[in-house]
Amino acid sequence: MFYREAGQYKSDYASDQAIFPIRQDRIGVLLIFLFALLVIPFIATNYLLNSILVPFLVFSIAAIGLNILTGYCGQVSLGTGGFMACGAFFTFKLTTWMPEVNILLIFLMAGFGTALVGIAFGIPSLRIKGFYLAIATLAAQFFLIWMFTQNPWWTNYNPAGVITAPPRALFGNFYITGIEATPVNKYLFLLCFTAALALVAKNLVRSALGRAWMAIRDMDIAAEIIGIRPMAAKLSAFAVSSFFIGISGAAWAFMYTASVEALAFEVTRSFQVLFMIIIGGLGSILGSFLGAAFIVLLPIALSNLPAMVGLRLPVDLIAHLEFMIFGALIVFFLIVEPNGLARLWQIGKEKLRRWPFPY
Amino acid sequence: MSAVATAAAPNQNQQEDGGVTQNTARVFDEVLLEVKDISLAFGGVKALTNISFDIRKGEIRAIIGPNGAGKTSMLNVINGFYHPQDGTITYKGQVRRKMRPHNAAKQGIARTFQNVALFKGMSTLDNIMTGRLLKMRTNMLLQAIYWGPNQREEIRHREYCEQIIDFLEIQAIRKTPVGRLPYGLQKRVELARALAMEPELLLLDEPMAGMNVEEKEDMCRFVLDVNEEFGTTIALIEHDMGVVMDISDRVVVLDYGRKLADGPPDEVRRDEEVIRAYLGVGH
Amino acid sequence: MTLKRLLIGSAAAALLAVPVTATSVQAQDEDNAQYFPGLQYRSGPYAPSGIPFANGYADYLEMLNQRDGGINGVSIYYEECDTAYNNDRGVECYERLKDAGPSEPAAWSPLSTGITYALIPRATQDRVPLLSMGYGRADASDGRVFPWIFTAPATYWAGADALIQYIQEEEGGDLQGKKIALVYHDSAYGREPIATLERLAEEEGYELSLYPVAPPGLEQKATWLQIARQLRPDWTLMWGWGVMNSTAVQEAAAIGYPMDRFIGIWWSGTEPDVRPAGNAGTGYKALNFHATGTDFPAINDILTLLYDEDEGYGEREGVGEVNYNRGVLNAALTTEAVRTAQAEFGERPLTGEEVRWGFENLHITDERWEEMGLAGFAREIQLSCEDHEGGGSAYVQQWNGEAWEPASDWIQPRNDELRPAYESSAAQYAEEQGIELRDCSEEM
Amino acid sequence: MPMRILPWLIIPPAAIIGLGLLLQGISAIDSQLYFTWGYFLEVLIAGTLQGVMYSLVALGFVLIFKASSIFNFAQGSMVLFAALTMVGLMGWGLHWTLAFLATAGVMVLLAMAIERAVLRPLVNQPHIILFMATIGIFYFLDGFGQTLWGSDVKQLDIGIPRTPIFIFEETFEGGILVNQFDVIAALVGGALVAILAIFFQKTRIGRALRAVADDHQAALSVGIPLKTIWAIVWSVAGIVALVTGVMWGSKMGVQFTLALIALKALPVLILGGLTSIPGAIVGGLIIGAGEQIAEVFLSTYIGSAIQDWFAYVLAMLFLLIRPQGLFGEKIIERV
Repeated sequence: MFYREAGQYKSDYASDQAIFPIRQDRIGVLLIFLFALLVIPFIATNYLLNSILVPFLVFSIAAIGLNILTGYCGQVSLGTGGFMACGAFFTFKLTTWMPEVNILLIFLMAGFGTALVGIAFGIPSLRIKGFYLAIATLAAQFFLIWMFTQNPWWTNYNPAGVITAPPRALFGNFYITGIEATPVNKYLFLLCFTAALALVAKNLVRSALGRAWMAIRDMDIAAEIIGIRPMAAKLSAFAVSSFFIGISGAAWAFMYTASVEALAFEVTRSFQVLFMIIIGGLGSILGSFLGAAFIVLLPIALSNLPAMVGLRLPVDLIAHLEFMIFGALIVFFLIVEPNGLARLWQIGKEKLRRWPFPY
Repeated sequence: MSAVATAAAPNQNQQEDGGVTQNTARVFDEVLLEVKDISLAFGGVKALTNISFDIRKGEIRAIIGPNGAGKTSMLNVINGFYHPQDGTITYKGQVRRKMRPHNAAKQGIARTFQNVALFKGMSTLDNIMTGRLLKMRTNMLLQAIYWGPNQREEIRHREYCEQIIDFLEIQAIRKTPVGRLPYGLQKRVELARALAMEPELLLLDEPMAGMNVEEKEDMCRFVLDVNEEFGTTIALIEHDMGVVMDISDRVVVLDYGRKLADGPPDEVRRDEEVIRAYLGVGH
Repeated sequence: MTLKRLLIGSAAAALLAVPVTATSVQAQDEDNAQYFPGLQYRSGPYAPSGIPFANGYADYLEMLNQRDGGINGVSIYYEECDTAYNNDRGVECYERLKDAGPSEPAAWSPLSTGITYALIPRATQDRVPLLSMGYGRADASDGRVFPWIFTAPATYWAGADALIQYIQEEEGGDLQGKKIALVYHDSAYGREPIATLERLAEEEGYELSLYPVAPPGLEQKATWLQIARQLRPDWTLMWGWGVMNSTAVQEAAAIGYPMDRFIGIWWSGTEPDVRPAGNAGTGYKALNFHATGTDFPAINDILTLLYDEDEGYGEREGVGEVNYNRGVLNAALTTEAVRTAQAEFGERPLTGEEVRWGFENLHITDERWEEMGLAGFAREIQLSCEDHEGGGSAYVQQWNGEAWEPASDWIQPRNDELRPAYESSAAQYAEEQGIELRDCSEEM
Repeated sequence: MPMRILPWLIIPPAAIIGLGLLLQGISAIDSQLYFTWGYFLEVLIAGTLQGVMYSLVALGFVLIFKASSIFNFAQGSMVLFAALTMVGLMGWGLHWTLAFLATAGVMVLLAMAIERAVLRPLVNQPHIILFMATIGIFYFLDGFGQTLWGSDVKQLDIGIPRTPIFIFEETFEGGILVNQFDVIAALVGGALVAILAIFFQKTRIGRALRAVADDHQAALSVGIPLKTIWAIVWSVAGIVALVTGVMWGSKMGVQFTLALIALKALPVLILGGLTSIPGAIVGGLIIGAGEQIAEVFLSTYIGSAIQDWFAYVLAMLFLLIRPQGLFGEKIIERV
């Protein structure tokens, strides 16, 4: 009833090209953001903040990054874990080298560093396509992890090869990493940071660059014939994608687990992020969020659910069942809606628009 | 040149008669593109053998021939997708070295495809906007910020695309994903995308294939209008002889990768060899 | 067993809302219960090692509940979470279990060096002790920098030292010019001993060669070709875990490396490590810091109270195996710390801070071990504010094809050398993290 | 498939000798590098035999990809599942041959179930979706196998000897060590390939499978039912998985990590081409030998534990030269 766009006329192209052209959407998103910003910090438990919301936000950044590469530019990558590791270790090196530089700046610098690595490993994409490329990106994955494992320089010669986040404040006493960082601080910082990054991603994909990526994805030959240089388009997608993924890796290491060894970014991490974008929806920023939420929440829900309904199962059985249900759900979702949760959401909105008069 | 300067062009003579007009006595002197002794082979199979012809500025040039004659290969050579083993291409007075298709696009060659090559995951408008990519100048950072120079540029180009949309009468499908459009409309969107590039030379690969009579008439009208109003040189491949004879200024006939004839439609129509190879023998 | 699992599995898979088996040791009286969270892994690539440990840990607690009604009448509430030996799941489990019990957690034991690293700042902030028993950061033995972390009864550095001492003795005292290879799990865990071994190499004059194995450790062919056919070392040490151990033993056997010159750390000396190799594994050695077998009254209590009633966590045959007994030891150390703290603070559920006091004042003498029904199970342990390791001695055991049997006496590591190493490493950590050293003279 | 024999007789030995000479040269300059021809051959043989094991896994991928263009990520967990089931059945007292046959039956049932529950509803979806679905199957089977059979290490002993033997003792000092188990595994792998080759060339179903591989539409139009074909090809892949599982499982015990060997097969696949059975074999041998040689001889210079990525980088470099893999079909782009 209330979800109507009737009467909202766009009188200029600027409003027609807005991210949320429908007023109700704009209001809704704003409300959600304000709720997340102003209400959640006061009502959420530390468990919710630390173990659900923080990883959700971190993964959202990674999923947006991979979605740019895979969903928008059509280049399937299984190297996400390796690029996350780049972000984490670059951040560690930079912030221990220059402790006085603001951590936000360090994150961004690490992101740019990862972008360069992404470009280097994106070069094969100029010749290799499809599954072959997907497998070739595994080379990046394994090589990067090996590099961070084998060279003690990356961990400042920590005997165990583990980096631990030193305490860093965003400003004044507002610590966001290290022991003094409270879950609320981490959450608030990540929330704003993620929102800003998502906005950047959305802006890119609705501008010239995004159209070039999508053109390459949909038909690379035709794209080249209308003047898109495949090299520039693909490598820029690798760069932007790696930038996001690098930042998410840094946030993972510094704000979620707070201490990390390279193994935390092994190939299962890559698959995890890939699931997120496929389940969430390829080529959709919203889908990246939905997918991240789904993948973060599902295992937690699955392992908490039996206890909630009073069922006491052995933990190993829960772990195995979790695998089974996870696998079955993936298949189920693919059968029901191959275009992901974002598409389901869209269909839901269409229905809502017509409700209660479906014709 | 900024896009704004040319932005006003397409709309001016909209009121002119939209019917198919006969172009017989037009004369064109300036050579825009000249192919000379082009030979192309895949492995052992010869696709083109010693083809030479030219395309003059402002004309509508048709390339005809039976299936497998090498027409599409010829277009692929012109816009750099295939690299001929032999021969030269002179474009705007310059002999061209090996080049990639995007260079061709940069120099003002646009084309459409036999099997529609639209970006299926994008809307009509976005597809047409991709045609403007070469004209867009803001860098990645400004695009990331969006508001400001980038938005202004987006709107400027949007305006240009909207004019093409009006010109081709596809306003209603602006926001529709092209994958959902019927074939005839897809062809039209593809033409729109090519026009958005403001090409000097427009290569059309069977623009009317698979269309009904009405759609064909529309398409003919668009082709002629483009030629007249924008002064765009057009090279087109078409099977429908009626259309070819009606709208083209000169015709080149290929068969089995060789050139059979070249000249105004009337002349070609009377050519013995052409009749034998193509027109005469019913198929 | 498989049939039972099959039934459980299919029943649960059908999601029948019927309680299947109890997963947690249920306290009879939740108000007067001490909470023991269990970060275990019964799934994932390291489950074969994690399951027996988890069983031993849980069985011991359950046995105390049944036999004594808990610790001094304060019953034990035990809740498990499966980490799959995965760091971020470990963190999630920690956060989830943290507030899930009737009291503050007594102590954490994640059985993973990686998870330990991740939990050190958390446990420190939450003020709950973390007992990384024979794993984790060796320098956490310095209680001034790591007030909440305990490494009793031994660290990897102590283990490395003990191994070198053992080799020295076998070689007749002189290691000059000897070649020693280290095969290690290429992770935080496997890299821990390298610094110590390198330091000792300088002192003792042996030549150390390093062979990292990428986790999980299935690929060791090249490693063993290099060791057995190229380097031909006098001794080979191993820091392996899970499937890496059994693969190493098999590859070593397949290439004809002499088994009695191949020694693993305590995590590489369990039954599943040698059994798959069959007879080829006979003669393989490993370090250990506790006894094996069921020949202890306390473990007999577990058998009679739990397994005779079919209430045990695992299978009867598993009781007394290395990893099982290690789980028992971990549980015993934690419960003893709680007991010690109860003597100070009263017989009630304690806070983490109180349990830490218990740990720092823990003193298990041989007599106390006997009272616990674990005479000779482990050595005397005494912890203090500075010293969170409290001993560090270990012995070498050897696989005879059927069971592990002791092959040496207890070896006391050279603490006068280890202690400064702990302290300097801990000091570096303190500096990085901006931690102020705790003044132990001010504590009781 | 036109394959000229002569290059195959010349190139591999030449490459091996060339590589050996190169390493010998390096070791002459740099004494850090340990090199003897005996040792080199030993590593090479060990690597090649290991490579056969990779080929076995890769073979399962190729079979399914060839017939249905599905990149079956679940092959690894099918290996694990098959091995777990077989060990489980042996635990009930069955002789290993009986257990093998029974497990083969289980794998056929599994294939039918997958075709029914996953593939059929997803027919005509893009490849990436089907690929994702197989990852779903991967997780499901992983959990399912372990729910049924538990996750502790199980021994799988079918009586293959493991003692090392030494050959050419008079030619090389100390002889060349060869592991009997690996030799037998290689023979089993070879036999399996031969059986598959006969199956594909000589039987009616085999020919139908090849027809489908060449052209789905054409195969359908001459009345080859796609559903049946899929079920059959998944069954065959399941049986290949079983053989793989038996060989890997008896080598290092049956447990969870077995599923991860799929990752070892991927570089083999890109090297050999996704659609070529000989490619899987040759690719496996090259990757197996290449990574062992790299690990043993290169680790002096760039560090140890390089096996994991070396295979991928080797395959990727190769791919840059030949984007369709060693035996893959050349892709001609058209518009």
